[in-house]
Amino acid sequence: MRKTRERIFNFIIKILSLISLFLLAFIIIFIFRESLSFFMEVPILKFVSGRDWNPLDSPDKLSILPIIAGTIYTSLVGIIIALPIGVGFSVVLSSYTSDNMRRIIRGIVDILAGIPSVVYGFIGLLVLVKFFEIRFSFPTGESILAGGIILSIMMLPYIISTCDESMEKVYKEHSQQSNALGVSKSYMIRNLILPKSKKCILAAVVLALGRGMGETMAVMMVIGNAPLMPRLLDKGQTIPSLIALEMGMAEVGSLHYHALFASGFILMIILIVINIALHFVKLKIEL
Amino acid sequence: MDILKINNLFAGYGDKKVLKDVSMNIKRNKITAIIGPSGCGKSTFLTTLNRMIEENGGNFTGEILYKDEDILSYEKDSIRKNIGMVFQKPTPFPFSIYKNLTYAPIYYGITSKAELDKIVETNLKEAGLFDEINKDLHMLATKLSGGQQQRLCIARALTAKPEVLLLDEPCSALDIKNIQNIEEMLLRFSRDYTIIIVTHNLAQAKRISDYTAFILDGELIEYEKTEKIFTNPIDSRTKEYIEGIYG
Amino acid sequence: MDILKINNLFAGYGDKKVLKDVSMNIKRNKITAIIGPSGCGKSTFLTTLNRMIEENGGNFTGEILYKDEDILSYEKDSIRKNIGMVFQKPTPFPFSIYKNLTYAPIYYGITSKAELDKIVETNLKEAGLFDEINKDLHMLATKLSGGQQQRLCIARALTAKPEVLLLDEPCSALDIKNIQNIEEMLLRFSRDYTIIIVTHNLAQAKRISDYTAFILDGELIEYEKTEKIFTNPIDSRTKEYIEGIYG
Amino acid sequence: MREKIKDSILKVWITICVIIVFTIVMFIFGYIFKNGVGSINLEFILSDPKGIPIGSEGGIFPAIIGSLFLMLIACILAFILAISTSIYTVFYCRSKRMEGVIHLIIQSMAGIPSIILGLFGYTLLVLYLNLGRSLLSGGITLGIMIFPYIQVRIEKTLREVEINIVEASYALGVSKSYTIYKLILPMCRADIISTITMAGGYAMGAAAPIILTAAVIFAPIPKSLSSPVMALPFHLYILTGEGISLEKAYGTALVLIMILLILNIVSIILNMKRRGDR
Amino acid sequence: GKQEAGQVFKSEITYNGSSTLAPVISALATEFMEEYVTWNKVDPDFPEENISIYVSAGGSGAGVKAALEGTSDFGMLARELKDEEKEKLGDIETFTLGIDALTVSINPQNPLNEIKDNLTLEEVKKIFSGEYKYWDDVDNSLDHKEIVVVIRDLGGGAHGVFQKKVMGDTEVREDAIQAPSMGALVTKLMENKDAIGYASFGMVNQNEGKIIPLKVDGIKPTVETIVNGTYKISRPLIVVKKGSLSKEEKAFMDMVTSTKGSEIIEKMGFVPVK
Ligand SMILES: Nc1ncnc2c1ncn2[C@@H]1O[C@H](COP(=O)(O)OP(=O)(O)OP(=O)(O)O)[C@@H](O)[C@H]1O
Ligand SMILES: Nc1ncnc2c1ncn2[C@@H]1O[C@H](COP(=O)(O)OP(=O)(O)OP(=O)(O)O)[C@@H](O)[C@H]1O
Ligand SMILES: [Mg+2]
Ligand SMILES: [Mg+2]
Ligand SMILES: O=P([O-])([O-])[O-]
Repeated sequence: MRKTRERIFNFIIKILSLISLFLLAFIIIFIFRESLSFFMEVPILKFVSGRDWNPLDSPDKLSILPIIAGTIYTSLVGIIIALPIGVGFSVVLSSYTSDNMRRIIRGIVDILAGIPSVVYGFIGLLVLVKFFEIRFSFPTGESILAGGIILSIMMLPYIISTCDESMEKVYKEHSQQSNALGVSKSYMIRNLILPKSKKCILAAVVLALGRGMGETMAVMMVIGNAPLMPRLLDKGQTIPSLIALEMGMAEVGSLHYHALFASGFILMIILIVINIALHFVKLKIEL
Repeated sequence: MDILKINNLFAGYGDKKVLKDVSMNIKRNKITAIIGPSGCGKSTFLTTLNRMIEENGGNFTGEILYKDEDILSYEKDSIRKNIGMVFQKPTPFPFSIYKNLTYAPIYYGITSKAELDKIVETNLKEAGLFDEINKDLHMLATKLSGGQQQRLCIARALTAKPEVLLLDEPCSALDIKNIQNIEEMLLRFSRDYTIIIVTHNLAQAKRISDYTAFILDGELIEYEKTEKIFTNPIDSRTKEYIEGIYG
Repeated sequence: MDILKINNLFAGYGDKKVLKDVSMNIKRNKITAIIGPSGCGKSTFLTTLNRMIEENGGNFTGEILYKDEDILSYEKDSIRKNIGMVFQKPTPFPFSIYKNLTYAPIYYGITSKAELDKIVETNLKEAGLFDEINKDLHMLATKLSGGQQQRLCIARALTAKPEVLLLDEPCSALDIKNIQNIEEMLLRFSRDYTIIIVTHNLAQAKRISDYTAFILDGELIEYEKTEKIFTNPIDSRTKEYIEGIYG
Repeated sequence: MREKIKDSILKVWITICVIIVFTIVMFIFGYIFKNGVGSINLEFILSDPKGIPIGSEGGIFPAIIGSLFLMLIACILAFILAISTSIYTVFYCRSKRMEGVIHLIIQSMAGIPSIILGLFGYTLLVLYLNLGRSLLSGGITLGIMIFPYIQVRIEKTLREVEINIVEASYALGVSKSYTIYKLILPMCRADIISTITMAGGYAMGAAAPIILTAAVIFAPIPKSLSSPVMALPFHLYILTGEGISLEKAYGTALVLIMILLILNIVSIILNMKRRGDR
Repeated sequence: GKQEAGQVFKSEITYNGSSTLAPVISALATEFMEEYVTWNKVDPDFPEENISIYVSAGGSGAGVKAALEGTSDFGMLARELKDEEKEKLGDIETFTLGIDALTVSINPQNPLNEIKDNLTLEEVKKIFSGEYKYWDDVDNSLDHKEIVVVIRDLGGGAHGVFQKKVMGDTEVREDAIQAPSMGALVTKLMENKDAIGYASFGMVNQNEGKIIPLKVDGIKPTVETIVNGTYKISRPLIVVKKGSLSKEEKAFMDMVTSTKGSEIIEKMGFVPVK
């Protein structure tokens, strides 16, 4: 009786895990399948190295180098802004606050993750973009920078929640020892907590980068969506915003439609490559 | 000469009183053992001496004089520099051995590579570790064996150049060999340092200490030359404890 | 009568050999103490007896007979049911006291409320806890004091109705009062159970055990009536250990 | 001396970080509050959208209910899958490499644009499985979206369970499944709940995955799993996208944030209670 | 029910497609459901079941997709059906409900507003193609400030119309801002003094005074000029059905195409087709 129950439990766990993994593999296959017919017509190399995107024109004009660059650029700007802020904030949370305080602050920061991207986009458009236009008299405030800033805000809760728990652990484990040596708290943060948190900071980067590169609506509303080679203060375009922008209108089954899937596929490949790369960096750090 | 003078010390955590009216003087360059049943306040006593108790949410009243000055009149950092501490569980920082040992010196302003190298070498030698791990200075300290880790932690405490060294059950997780190593080291140290060691191992206290203090339920029951305490204790409770009536 | 017979037991973790050729028989309804310096393999020995060693990544060769049958011929679950274990650090589950004590019985198929209540009551009484916490059965077990937690863990081990009870330094984190409580309890138990206790406290071994085994570096040096071992050990190492030469 | 300067730089840096984060949080909450509070009243919360174009008057009640239902389905689905996968990787999976592959797949998933998940949901659920544009299809799609997020965090929680306690359970002679089900999961309950609330918030705020799979401009409170639903983020999307009513859009956003706030408070309280218990 | 043989009665009708048209149909549907509640009140032949009409908005392309794949009963488009699409759909019924014009609009604070209310088609083309980069290229008296061109997504219906009717073979300047929705485009025009873009006629009417539509070649976009075709930059609002309508679908579409439908379409700012 107990044995059977045990067996059933094991079976269910395994089946459900298998289902989730299959589901995920399925999505990857789905995207690949939808992109395949495009890649038959436009070679993948040309697709990722060409600079023109005009879906109304010939297949020659379907290539996304500037958009790939824009995606990476925007996410990088987001990370570069969000990482120091998020890490700094996590340090404070882990080393300077009481347990209850930390929990409350973390809860509030987590709400940032639940605000719909449309709302971020709108605030970005009405506040940030406007601010650039008035303050710096840009002709238009829509820019990679604006996209990066909005993204950085959206990344913050992910970075903070990934880092501060691990930092808290390091703090609890070593603070006594460090104090007993008579060194200051900030010395400990600089020489112990931060170096020891490299790995979790890296994990935060992975998570935030995934989030940032996949973000659609918010970026779409503040980046200008012009498929130019990206420059910080100029308009740009990202793959998810391209897809969201044009998918609704693209004629089903057309080359354009499949091209959009193809760009989604490329995005996924980029993410997987980044993930694998960071995975190895992580292994290195462990040593 | 008395390096530490403790007068009417009361200590506790929040409402909980742990130490009750402890007064004793610690002799310079001697080994003082603190014994007593679990929970009697031995660790609390140690952490009070270098004000680590404040970090654990505790507090104390009464007077503690370090070199005849109130420890409250020193900066927290500097009292901890002078009164080093080693904990029961060895917890090296997750860096290389070298970095573990330069952690404090760099903070105290030493920057020259040669000087740092020298500090690492001297202290490893002091802790009797130098020959064992000389070649692997850049190995991760957490990979050392338990006993080596404990000795490394002691060496690390020495890098801050303390005058007093507090040890909280430094041998409880170790095996015979390591215990012997550490005991030898402590005996060697007593030339240069004042040592206060908490131990639940009476045999150990007997072997290495010059003075022994017996604490029971937060009260200092007896504080005497070790020989005397183990052969001819005054208080009957001390006698009972030593004879193994309590744990 | 011998409830456990151990023949040529070797045990270790991966490449690391810990126990070397240990052979001994455990007497039914007696208290057997295992003593020896830290790291000598006491815990490893206990965990081998109920095959918990496999959970820790260890393995063993040799023969262990429980009631004259090889423990490998029992199911893992059932050998652990028969040979219960209590660890050094009290590990109550973070549930109510009641739930801690019904955890195993429910697994073994007891569902009636009345029966469960009965089990809780009996075992709490056995562990001498019933009067203390009778009213608070639905209080969180983690809120109990250290000694109460340890006694609860013992009561919990009893709920699986073991015949043998392994205790790994059950008193090392406790104070005098609790140690006394637990010792009394163990003495009471020896009517119904076979007890094997690991302790670093020689006085404790002397006080409560019928037989004592001294392990050094994974080897069983001496195994004798407790009286005999403490008054007239055969092996010189045993003598040295008991006289406090080693830690 | 140099160390003192470095210490000061660090202090300045972390102070700035705290100021920035608090400013951002206050600003975003404040901005939405300021712009949205005007349109919030009981009628807005409790009545159907009205007016021409629809949504320019009236309330958002069906959207609130719709969103809550979508979140519920998404959370249940994602939870079941995530908990199984986590249990598998933590307690059953013996090969490190297999674990690596699982992690890689799951992390790659986390970055797929939500609109593509929407299309996937549409193709698989609406088209092939013929579930229709419905609460169920949308909930499943959102569930797939939050799955990686929940999985990563639950796995982390499970790995942090004290090994001593688990061993104590094995020592009682009970099986692994009983230990997981009766001991480990209850111990992690609060953490799991707080993870789910957070992920639920994320699901509730996502518009793209439900545009093709569930959301409609107007629908009464759903009667069954196969009814299409209104949803807050989609409502927001239509209100802003077609410029129907910005005021109502901010109101909608504010309601959404308040719901998230309530969910988070509940989860924080659960968490605190548990720690208090220890 | 006295349904025709082989046809099962469905109390549910679903729409998907253009987000421009979706609020219109949705408004009509709400009205219809409120008026009749159950089908038997629409027609005594119908069973007594609650009327459910669901409108969703995934864009014109999604409308065609949904109609084609049968996941929706009707598709909504804010553009002409393309030939390939017609081919794929096969047998269809289409209803043109109204026309949406694209007005070339600017911010009321744009100085251009004070000197002229008209641009020639050629000027519009030059502005959008980037040949005129600064406002003083359009008229010397204006400031030397960059023109901010706002368009909809290149692959979309609105842009398709603009491309065909205004730009011809000339490409729109590469760095034009592509707004993700008409709402965003209009918001941009309202927020940026130097912006110019093709706002939907419906949106202009909803935001009177906040954005200013210009005449093109002297023709002001009004209901008349749009209906009679003199104002050229316009697109149809279409509903398509694959195959033929069931009775209940017809009942609703009758209402959509009735005067009442036209009124609502007009109220939304679009131009109804009578
Ligand atoms: N941080 C703390 N907060 C509250 N109470 C504490 C804290 N640390 C210790 N205590 C309590 O103070 C009392 C004395 O503890 P202390 O650690 O000093 O005992 P000890 O003599 O070192 O015991 P052991 O031999 O077990 O280490 C105990 O009752 C303990 O529960
Ligand atoms: N899980 C494990 N994996 C590898 N080695 C282990 C493991 N557990 C114990 N050991 C090693 O086995 C040896 C014996 O350990 P054991 O825990 O049995 O000692 P012990 O006699 O119980 O010591 P103590 O009195 O300190 O508890 C030690 O050298 C220890 O490092
Ligand atoms: Mg202590
Ligand atoms: Mg042990
Ligand atoms: O959604 P559209 O109206 O732009 O097709």
